Amino acid sequence: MSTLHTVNKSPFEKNSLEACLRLAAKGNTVLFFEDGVYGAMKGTAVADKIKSAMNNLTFCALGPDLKARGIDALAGHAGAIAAGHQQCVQGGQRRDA
Amino acid sequence: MSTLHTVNKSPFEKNSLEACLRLAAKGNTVLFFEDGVYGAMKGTAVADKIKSAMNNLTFCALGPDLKARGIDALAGHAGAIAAGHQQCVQGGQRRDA
Amino acid sequence: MSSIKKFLFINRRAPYGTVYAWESLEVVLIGAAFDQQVNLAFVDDGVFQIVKGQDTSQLSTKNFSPTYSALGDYGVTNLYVEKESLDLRGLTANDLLPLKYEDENDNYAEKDSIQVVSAAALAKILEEQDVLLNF
Amino acid sequence: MSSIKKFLFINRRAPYGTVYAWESLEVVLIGAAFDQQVNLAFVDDGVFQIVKGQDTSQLSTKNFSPTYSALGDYGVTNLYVEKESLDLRGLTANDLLPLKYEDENDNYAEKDSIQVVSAAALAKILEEQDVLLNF
Amino acid sequence: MKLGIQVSEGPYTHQASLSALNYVKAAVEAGHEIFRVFFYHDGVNNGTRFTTPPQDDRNIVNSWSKLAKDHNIDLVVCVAAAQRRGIVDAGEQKRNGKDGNNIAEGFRISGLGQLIEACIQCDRMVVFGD
Amino acid sequence: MKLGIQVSEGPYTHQASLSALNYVKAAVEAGHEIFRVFFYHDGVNNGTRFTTPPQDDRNIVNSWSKLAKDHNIDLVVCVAAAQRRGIVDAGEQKRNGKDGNNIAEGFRISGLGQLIEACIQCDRMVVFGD
Repeated sequence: MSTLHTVNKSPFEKNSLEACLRLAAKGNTVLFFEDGVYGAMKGTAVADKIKSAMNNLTFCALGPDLKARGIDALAGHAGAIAAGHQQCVQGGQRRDA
Repeated sequence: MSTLHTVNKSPFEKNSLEACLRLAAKGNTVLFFEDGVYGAMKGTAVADKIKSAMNNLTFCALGPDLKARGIDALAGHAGAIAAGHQQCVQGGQRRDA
Repeated sequence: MSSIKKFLFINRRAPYGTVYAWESLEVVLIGAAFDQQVNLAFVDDGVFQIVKGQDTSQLSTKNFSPTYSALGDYGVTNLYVEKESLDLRGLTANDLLPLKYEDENDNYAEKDSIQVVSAAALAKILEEQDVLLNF
Repeated sequence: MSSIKKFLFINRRAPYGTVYAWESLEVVLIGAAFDQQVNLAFVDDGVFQIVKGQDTSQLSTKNFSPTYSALGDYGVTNLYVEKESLDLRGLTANDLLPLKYEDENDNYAEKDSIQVVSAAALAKILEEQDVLLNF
Repeated sequence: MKLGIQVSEGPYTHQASLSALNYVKAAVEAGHEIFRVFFYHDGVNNGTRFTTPPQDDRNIVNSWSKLAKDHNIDLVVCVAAAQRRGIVDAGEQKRNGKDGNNIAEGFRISGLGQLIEACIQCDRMVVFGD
Repeated sequence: MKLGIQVSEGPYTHQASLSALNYVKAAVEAGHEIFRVFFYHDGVNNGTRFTTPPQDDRNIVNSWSKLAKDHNIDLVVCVAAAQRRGIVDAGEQKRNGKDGNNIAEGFRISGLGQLIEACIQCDRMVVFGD
């Protein structure tokens, strides 16, 4: 079963996203949820970092968390798909970085 | 009364130190305490940032917090003076960034 | 000591991920009721608190962003937003709630509560305050 | 499913500022008692947990760093420390506690528990685990 | 699939407990088995019946109790973490000489072994926390 | 100097409450007046008498109670934050229909106005928190 990394902190506040990108192996998936969904926004200081990581990793973000923060329209560089709680369970969430 | 900024988070984990450096005015003092004392270590990725900020700001770190973490010997680029709780009170702590 | 103090509430956290933004707003409203001069700053992820279009209906949590629109009625009319924090997050003033107040001293003309200021300008504003509270 | 699982406890926080490091150690000790294969990783500020010379006598809080020395007796002998995290903090292996274990399979020879590994190597180790717990 | 859940933060300061609730609800709806929810660190604060959140806000403690009752889910509060933070059931009350207890319906207090057991028994362990 | 203190985190997860304790002790020794200590956010969790920390660890709740008694310091727990988190005194117990209370000796529950008043009255307000 492929590892699913979760990031629940804003990439502008904490180092969680950076650690995740460093420790995720090729083919892994990264799920943004809670304040982590700010990592899915376009045009930010971390957007390029994620774009280049997309060669190795798949990114998705939790839809209800994006909507709550009013950034569902601002989010979504290619590949960052909004997912519901239901999809999270099926996708197989396993917190590790 | 001159403003005293306090930083209680590690500069490697959170953005507290960066915000503090951005928002402190010339002549202000910055006190590192709790996990913030890691900002007082020599030879780290943030040490240069602090050295250049020393033109405008005074830095100090809480002695008991340095000792607890075993970094009292590793700390102290010029100007980062270890202070006790007593000195904190007299120096005038005022949390703002 | 003057009986009216200048308060600056510095909001640094994103909404919903933690409760700090909401519990800060509760203090702001009480502070305003005490007839103090209450000002707000939005720095770092705090700028996300006033992003428009928040919708918590799928999260079973309260959307408190409409409360910011009521601040003008409480006499809280200075909302400083740090430009550097907006820039880092790819945001502009257009992405923020259109927060207004009616100026009693100018025939109740509607004016913007939000002022986008540089870090250097905000540092000067900090120096002018009597009480700084971070949330 | 095999009855022995590979656990990796990933320690990411500095000691004392928060309780996570200490409460992680409590789980590690219990995990070892369950006869599982228990491994530890120290990443980000987690590397500060095993810096030598900790002295909390002026802080009225318990110095739990000696407990790491006991891990070998519990069969916890793989302590992976991420090199990138050490580098960023200006630390080397010499700044860390001299954590050892006695190798039952090698005539009880004393060996180092700490292995400094690159992020890329640690990413591979993560993939080999059954259970990952972050603290 | 058999799932184990760890909740590491209290009911209001962080979103973690709410995220865990939403996740568990979705997992149950999808037909997965929730082997156990283990409350550790500040997560133990989810297990007090003394909360009175505002009328217009969510009541997270009650949501956990209801979920446990409706789907027979095992909610375990870590005893060591609970002692440090003041979550008490009848047994702990007696053991530690307290004059009352505050455990909420559907929660029980037990040891860290319950977390390790969940990790061993479950196909997947999902942690919600800071 | 007249000092006001705010504590924003609980007694064990973050160092904040311990830092505040050490600061207040040093301030009292130096002859300053502590006008009030206000517990907000998770800080309200410092005010429960139900904690039983390990024998070899600090007992932060008792340290606050003792400090309050020895130096007549006003320890105020924010009512709104306390309701969300389950800190209850006799009055709150009655008002919210709870079957017990857990407030520790020397603490009282009151409104946010007590924080603003401290900001107005004190020469300096010092905040300890996350």
